[in-house]
Amino acid sequence: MPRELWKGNEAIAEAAVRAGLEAYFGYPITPQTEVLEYLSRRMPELGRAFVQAESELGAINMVYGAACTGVRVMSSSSSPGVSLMMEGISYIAGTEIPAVLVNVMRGGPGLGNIAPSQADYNQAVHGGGHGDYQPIVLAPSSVQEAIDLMVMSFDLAEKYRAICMVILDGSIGQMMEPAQMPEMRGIKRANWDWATDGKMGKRERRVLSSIYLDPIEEEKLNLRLLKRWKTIQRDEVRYKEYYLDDAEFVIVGFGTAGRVALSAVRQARQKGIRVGLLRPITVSPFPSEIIDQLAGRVNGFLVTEMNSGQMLEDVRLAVKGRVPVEFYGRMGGVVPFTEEISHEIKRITTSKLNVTANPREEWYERMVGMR
Amino acid sequence: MPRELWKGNEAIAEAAVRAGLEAYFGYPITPQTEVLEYLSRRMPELGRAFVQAESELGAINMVYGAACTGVRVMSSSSSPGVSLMMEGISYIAGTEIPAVLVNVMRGGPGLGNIAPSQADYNQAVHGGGHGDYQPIVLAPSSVQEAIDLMVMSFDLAEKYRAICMVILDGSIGQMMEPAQMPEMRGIKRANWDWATDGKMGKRERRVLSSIYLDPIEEEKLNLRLLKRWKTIQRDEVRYKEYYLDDAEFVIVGFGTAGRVALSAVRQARQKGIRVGLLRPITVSPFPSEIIDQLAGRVNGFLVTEMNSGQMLEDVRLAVKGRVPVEFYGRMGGVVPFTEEISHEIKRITTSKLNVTANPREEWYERMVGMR
Amino acid sequence: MATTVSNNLVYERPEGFTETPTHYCPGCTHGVAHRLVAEVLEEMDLIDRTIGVAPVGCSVFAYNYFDTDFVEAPHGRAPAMATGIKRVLPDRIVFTYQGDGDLASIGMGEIVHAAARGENLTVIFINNANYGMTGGQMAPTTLPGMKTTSSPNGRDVETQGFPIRMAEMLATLDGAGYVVRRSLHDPKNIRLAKKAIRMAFETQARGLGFSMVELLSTCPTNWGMTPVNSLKFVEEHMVPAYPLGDYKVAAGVAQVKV
Amino acid sequence: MATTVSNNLVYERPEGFTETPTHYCPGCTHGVAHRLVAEVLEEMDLIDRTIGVAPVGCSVFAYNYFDTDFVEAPHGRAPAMATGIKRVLPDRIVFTYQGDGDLASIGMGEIVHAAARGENLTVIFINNANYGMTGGQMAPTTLPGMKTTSSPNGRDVETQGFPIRMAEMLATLDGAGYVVRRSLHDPKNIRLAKKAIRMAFETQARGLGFSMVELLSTCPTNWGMTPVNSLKFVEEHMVPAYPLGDYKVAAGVAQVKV
Amino acid sequence: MPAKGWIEVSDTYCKGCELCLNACPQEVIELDMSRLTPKGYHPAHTFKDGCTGCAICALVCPDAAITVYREVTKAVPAPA
Amino acid sequence: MPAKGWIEVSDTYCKGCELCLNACPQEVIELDMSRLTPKGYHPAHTFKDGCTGCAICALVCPDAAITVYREVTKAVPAPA
Amino acid sequence: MQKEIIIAGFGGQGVLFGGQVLAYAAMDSGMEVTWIPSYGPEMRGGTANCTVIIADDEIGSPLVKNPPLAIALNLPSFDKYEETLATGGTLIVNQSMVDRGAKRTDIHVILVPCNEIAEEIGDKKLLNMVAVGALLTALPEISVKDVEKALEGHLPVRHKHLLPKNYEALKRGFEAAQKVPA
Amino acid sequence: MQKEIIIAGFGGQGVLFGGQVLAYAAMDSGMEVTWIPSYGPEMRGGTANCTVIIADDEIGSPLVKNPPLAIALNLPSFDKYEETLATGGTLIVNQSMVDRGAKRTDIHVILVPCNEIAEEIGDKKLLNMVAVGALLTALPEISVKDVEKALEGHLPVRHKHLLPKNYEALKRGFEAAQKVPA
Ligand SMILES: Cc1ncc(C[n+]2csc(CCOP(=O)(O)OP(=O)(O)O)c2C)c(N)n1
Ligand SMILES: Cc1ncc(C[n+]2csc(CCOP(=O)(O)OP(=O)(O)O)c2C)c(N)n1
Ligand code: SF4
Ligand code: SF4
Ligand code: SF4
Ligand code: SF4
Repeated sequence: MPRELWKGNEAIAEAAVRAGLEAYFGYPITPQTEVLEYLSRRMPELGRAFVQAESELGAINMVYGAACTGVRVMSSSSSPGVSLMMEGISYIAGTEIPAVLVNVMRGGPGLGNIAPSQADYNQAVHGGGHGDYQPIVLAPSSVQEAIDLMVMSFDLAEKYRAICMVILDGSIGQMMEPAQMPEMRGIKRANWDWATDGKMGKRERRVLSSIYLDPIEEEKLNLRLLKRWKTIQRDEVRYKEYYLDDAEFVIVGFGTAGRVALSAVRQARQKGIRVGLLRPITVSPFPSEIIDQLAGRVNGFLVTEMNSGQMLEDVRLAVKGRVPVEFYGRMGGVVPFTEEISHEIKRITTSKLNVTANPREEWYERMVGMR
Repeated sequence: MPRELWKGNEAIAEAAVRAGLEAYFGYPITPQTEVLEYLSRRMPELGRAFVQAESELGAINMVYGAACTGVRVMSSSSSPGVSLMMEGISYIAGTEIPAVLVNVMRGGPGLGNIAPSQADYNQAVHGGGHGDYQPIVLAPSSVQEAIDLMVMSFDLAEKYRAICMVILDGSIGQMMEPAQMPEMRGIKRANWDWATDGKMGKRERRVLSSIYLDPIEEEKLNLRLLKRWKTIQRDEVRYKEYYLDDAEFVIVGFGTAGRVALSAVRQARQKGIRVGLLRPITVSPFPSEIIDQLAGRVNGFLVTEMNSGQMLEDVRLAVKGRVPVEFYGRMGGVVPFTEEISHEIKRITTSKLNVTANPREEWYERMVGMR
Repeated sequence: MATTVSNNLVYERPEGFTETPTHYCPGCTHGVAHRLVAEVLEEMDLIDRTIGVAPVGCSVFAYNYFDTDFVEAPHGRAPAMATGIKRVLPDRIVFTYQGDGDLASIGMGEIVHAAARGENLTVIFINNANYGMTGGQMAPTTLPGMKTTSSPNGRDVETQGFPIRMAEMLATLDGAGYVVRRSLHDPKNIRLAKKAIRMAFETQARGLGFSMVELLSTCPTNWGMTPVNSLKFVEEHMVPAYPLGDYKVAAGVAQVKV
Repeated sequence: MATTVSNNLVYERPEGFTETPTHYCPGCTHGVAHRLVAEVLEEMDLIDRTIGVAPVGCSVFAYNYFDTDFVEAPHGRAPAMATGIKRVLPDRIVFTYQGDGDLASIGMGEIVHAAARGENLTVIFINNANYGMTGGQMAPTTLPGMKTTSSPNGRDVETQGFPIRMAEMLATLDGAGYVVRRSLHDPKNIRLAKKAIRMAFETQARGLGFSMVELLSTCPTNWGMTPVNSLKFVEEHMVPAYPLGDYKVAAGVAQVKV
Repeated sequence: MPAKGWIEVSDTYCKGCELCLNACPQEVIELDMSRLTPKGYHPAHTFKDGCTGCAICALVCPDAAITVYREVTKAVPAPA
Repeated sequence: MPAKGWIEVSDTYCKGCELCLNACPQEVIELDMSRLTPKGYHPAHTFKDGCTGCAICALVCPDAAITVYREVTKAVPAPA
Repeated sequence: MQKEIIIAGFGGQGVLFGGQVLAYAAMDSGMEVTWIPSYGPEMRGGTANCTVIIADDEIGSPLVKNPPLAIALNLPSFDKYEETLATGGTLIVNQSMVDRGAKRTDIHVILVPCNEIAEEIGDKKLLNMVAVGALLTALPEISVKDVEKALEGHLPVRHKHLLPKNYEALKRGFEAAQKVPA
Repeated sequence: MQKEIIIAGFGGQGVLFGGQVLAYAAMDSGMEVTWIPSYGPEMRGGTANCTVIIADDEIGSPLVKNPPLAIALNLPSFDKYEETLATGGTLIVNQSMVDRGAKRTDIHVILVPCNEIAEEIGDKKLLNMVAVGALLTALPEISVKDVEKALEGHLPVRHKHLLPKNYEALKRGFEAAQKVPA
């Protein structure tokens, strides 16, 4: 496949189509709308299902229904719309069926704005829906990666009968980059032994539900989900390392924040500063192990996010107070400039850091100091 | 006020009334329905507003509207219903207005069952809605405490123009205990300088919204919320200590899990085992400081929850790997018996613990081993 | 002149059912509605290619009773789930079975839009004027003045609103192919109800769009009446408030003969 | 015989407005609807005790233009927010201003139930047959065959459903006091629209229940037409699909003279 | 002479709701107070002759507990 | 003789949408191509006599940009 | 002091109210108490049970695995709680509904024909009070008088006229239990 | 090598497409490239801008605070980017829409009358291509030929007939910029 210039939102839409997407259900919302608009043309022309749902609530439950039949199905939205999907997401998790969701995150809370944000990390990673469940969450930082992860998301969802959510900050949805599309996979319906697609004279009836009236039975489901999760944590963690071999300090950032950090790291390297970058690609399962290892040999971490420090806590959990973990975040749709991260690198590499201090509070003080 | 035998759900309803609740909006769901049923009789008889909404989505937005006028207002629900409130909750947080919510948690994910659970801890504490915000979350462990916290929730919500959520596991909603009601506070409308209750010839027009189209303005809101949160963390942390003075091991549990732990701790003490209990009353803000201090002097922690280990991570963040943190949880609506916790106390006080192991995974292995 | 005597089976439990006895309270006409659906699916030979969508409500366990594939929807979302299924498997028969809290309260958006889109689905709508499963709270269909656990002094239309007549409302939508109301309070009406259910599934089988049969049903337990008196209540109070009849029979459907 | 000449002010910008110029596209009749509401509030002397509820849609910033208190609702939930406000402040005038995506799509449940409960609110419903703010996607009100960014080949009723006529649908509810449809495409209809808006607020002021005025409106930008041609489009295509008229005028309301 | 029929009521399904006795035109059904089903209900049964096999009881039974039979009489020529 | 009137069009509000010129019965309004408002629009103005002050332009204006005046003529007895 | 009591039987046998009466009596005599029903699945039809805990200090777990005291008003409950009762505990069994005697010898099983006694008194419904009365023989912390006061204080007004019969049921149950050789 | 370019102007001046053409040219000649628009608030009416970054290695931040290269098609953009341009950078300004010269002396400001040139060519809309052509004088990594190829390859078919005029616009812009004494 040749490299083409793709806009992030349209790229993930086409990638999903090539991965064998059979049905899309969605509702317009900026900065995600191009996904829906693209598929409103593309799906019918392939004779596949496209429905503009009455709402995100409708969309997630259409996804739920279609997913029960075992086909590849997805929905996409942006922050407020995704909040409306929380009940449905919890049901899908409790029913142990595969579903793919996309959140092109915008500034919040509330209506907020439509600028790029990463403030839905906790909602996606630590379960915005009720009950114990864990979705797989992928965080691309470029259009090409968005395409690749979009395709992978369907395989992962099916492999683990789990929800796979791709979270992009708005800028990745809106930007254009050269990228290669995968070959058209076309529709091949695996016949799952769980799908409720009608007996059709071939088998006993099947039921899919998330009810376990007896707590002991529900607990068995919870344990089943935990069992899968252990496998996922063992086999599916993905991240990218930059300049880590000799790094004394490690920056951790995903998505656009990770890209910006890369620019800053390069500049620092030119100045001979031994700093590296760890960019989580799966934020759930989280790459705790590599961070744990790094914590054993580096002098400190700098977590950078486009939120108030959400992934930060997962990094701190992995570091366990062995070395300082510092934080720099921008919120509300502000995308940090390279200079800001460079400035932070300078700060952490030149000043004496405090292992016991709370990085979020220190950062807050610096932020308000700035103003 | 004399001690009366109160059922948890009716007790919080009456407590809210006495705290000056002016409007209730809710939707039936087990095991919370008695709150709605009680108020469907009580509110009209006091000439106050009661509406059985068309859904939890309707209810939370009715709360949003009424809260904008500055009166004391609340809604209550249980897990799946609360998931439907996530968009509204995020809007209310972004609009900086007070609102009180109750979640009588049940087994999940999905439809699950109606047995007692604590599996919505993450959703409540770490933000199930989109964007950066933090609600105050109170977790009573008895009917009397539920009454007291219910009253307090309105004061806290108003003091910080924030959401205050009271989370009860179903058993506290369903159980009866002797309790004292506070005096009837009656309606006194504070005239807030932010409430949109009509100009009425007295002032300039007011607008309440969660939009900040300019990211820089949105970031200012985020910083404002963080500023309040720092005050809340400083002033509003509440917990109860049992036998901590000379404790070598500390159990951490909230709500019913905390009560069960108390029984086990008492039994252990009778055997001369130096174990104590820390029962968080505010799970958000979380009592990290006391845990931090304890971590400096005890040999280990045991976190016990009616979920798969959600508060556990907050404890680990405070302990920072200095001493072992062990976990014991039951899921899906199962309430642990005292014997189970006693058994865990025996285990941690007699066996060699591993600081570096992941408590959740160790616990999982023990759980499946059990079966 | 001698005679021989042979025995004919006049009626037996439909094949559309599993063996499982229902969990419904004695005399609850949810059971009658179930039976009629099972009989129709059997008569139309659809059991094998039918996928049912259960609601949240007393009929949450409907999936235990029909011998077809089944899924269980979040409260009120059955029409959306059914849409998802039907759009990817258009040749299957998909039906939802919903109570009045499920369909007319929390699920209002989903049912209206499924009808407006003309989704090729069949909806069995049980109107029993209250929320049975959660212990008899007021539903949008609760009659004015009717006492429920959330309208303890009787539904006050001024503060608690007026009953919603779903069939009449959905009939205003162009996507609706067949929308009628029937009752389950006596043999005659039960026969008419079955005819309507048959028509609804015929509508779907022929791809003629959205079909819904609203059924007036009893809730002896929460109404606090005997099953027999509950039937009387339906006849005397519910039928007048919810007139039986055909509210939308699209041209194409009108030609269907059963 | 001499004459004196004096000047009379015939029309000026209503006091119900703030100074802020609107962000609407040139010629968008959202502006006309705003003006009519502002004029009515001024004429009825209600500005001081009115609380408006803005939707999510192009009119999300309505709160910048009316000189009254205002709140901004989540997409589709304005009627629920308005209910919350009105229930605690029954003597205030509360109105929502909603687009057709907001009211007829995502907000279907809230609007139907506000009407069914007979909430004493006024709803100004702008039907412009598409989602303006997000760039012109299909709305439930989009005409059959109409091209939008999410119905690129024209709305196919078979797969994308049929237009919903909200006024007709809500008129079936007993809680509805005054439900009418008007258009903004020419001076005569603008005058009629203003009369209707007046009636709607009178209905609320007198506590006669739920009132809604559906207004056929233009979206020159996303329709890709000049403002003038957009008016023609409304007259030639939308009015026939959405007949103007009074769909529900409760007895009490019928007696109101304005 | 009216058609002769009879019914079988399944103990597994009958809940003693009395809808069948209420509906039976021949009034030949009652609850059997001498017996309890495994679920603890007094099941319905015909307590006297007269069942015509009209199946109205089955039509109203919410639990599909009733099976209905009807006796069919055919004349046959006597052997020579 | 027809009533005489005139209009003032506010540069702050007018967006040059042309709805008023389209509606004006006297056809005396056009866009002033010689001027741009601060927002960059060519504002409406009356380009010839004949405005009767009927205010139809104001009625259709989406931006409440037009103020309308009408001249009122009263007869007075001539001084003795 | 802390004592746990489980009362179990069919729905309709007055299981929950029986427990509440004990809870009221304990509260009125200044003790701590918790009452918690089994709710949910078991609710509609089937068996019901509730756990009452009385103590003179803050009560921890509201549930108990091996109660020292229990009332079984029907056979399934007899089967279940004879198994789980704590050694040395006392189990009051409604003889009218069971067709067998005790299996365990390390607990006191007291069989009382609650239905018959209640019917003798003239109100079938009072079988729960008979059982409660019987239980009091093994619960010195609460006297029959305490329970009578509790009934007087907390029985809904419309049932007040039933007080005498309730008292009698308690008394008869208490006596019946005493007669049984321990 | 990495170069950042910002193109800014009124909506309708072809700002976004101008940037895309550069992006296509860079991609076709095998470089890495990112194109990102300002979206949202500024979208409806008002000004638009996009950032194009070309590099021969993985690109980090898609945004830049102080670009070395920029095109300002109107006065507000001129004001804004003259301020933020990196020292030594080059700013192409659409002379037709500005009434002032450069203030800074540490950057190259090249004034090109894009509107007039475009009108001479006979298509007002091509002012963006004139500006792009001018920019190329400061962007050796991309030749006029590269951009011509990009246009040929990526201009929607229905616009293909406009290719010659586009080429001319590029050429004229390039020449105009060269004439300006650096
Ligand atoms: C989101 C959500 N809200 C509320 C509930 C609780 N709930 C379960 S069933 C039900 C109402 C059932 O009433 P109806 O739909 O009329 O059916 P019926 O039980 O009367 O047959 C409610 C409110 C739930 N399960 N999920
Ligand atoms: C939950 C949610 N979903 C989607 C959106 C995105 N959104 C904003 S406005 C809008 C539609 C507006 O269309 P309409 O209501 O017809 O009003 P108009 O803009 O046409 O006046 C949508 C889908 C949102 N803000 N929130
Ligand atoms: S509660 Fe009512 S509706 Fe539900 S099964 Fe019982 S009788 Fe039927
Ligand atoms: S997009 Fe359409 S509806 Fe929105 S302001 Fe512009 S013209 Fe009006
Ligand atoms: S109707 Fe059915 S369930 Fe009811 S008594 Fe008769 S046989 Fe039994
Ligand atoms: S109608 Fe109003 S906005 Fe439009 S051109 Fe005339 S004066 Fe200007």
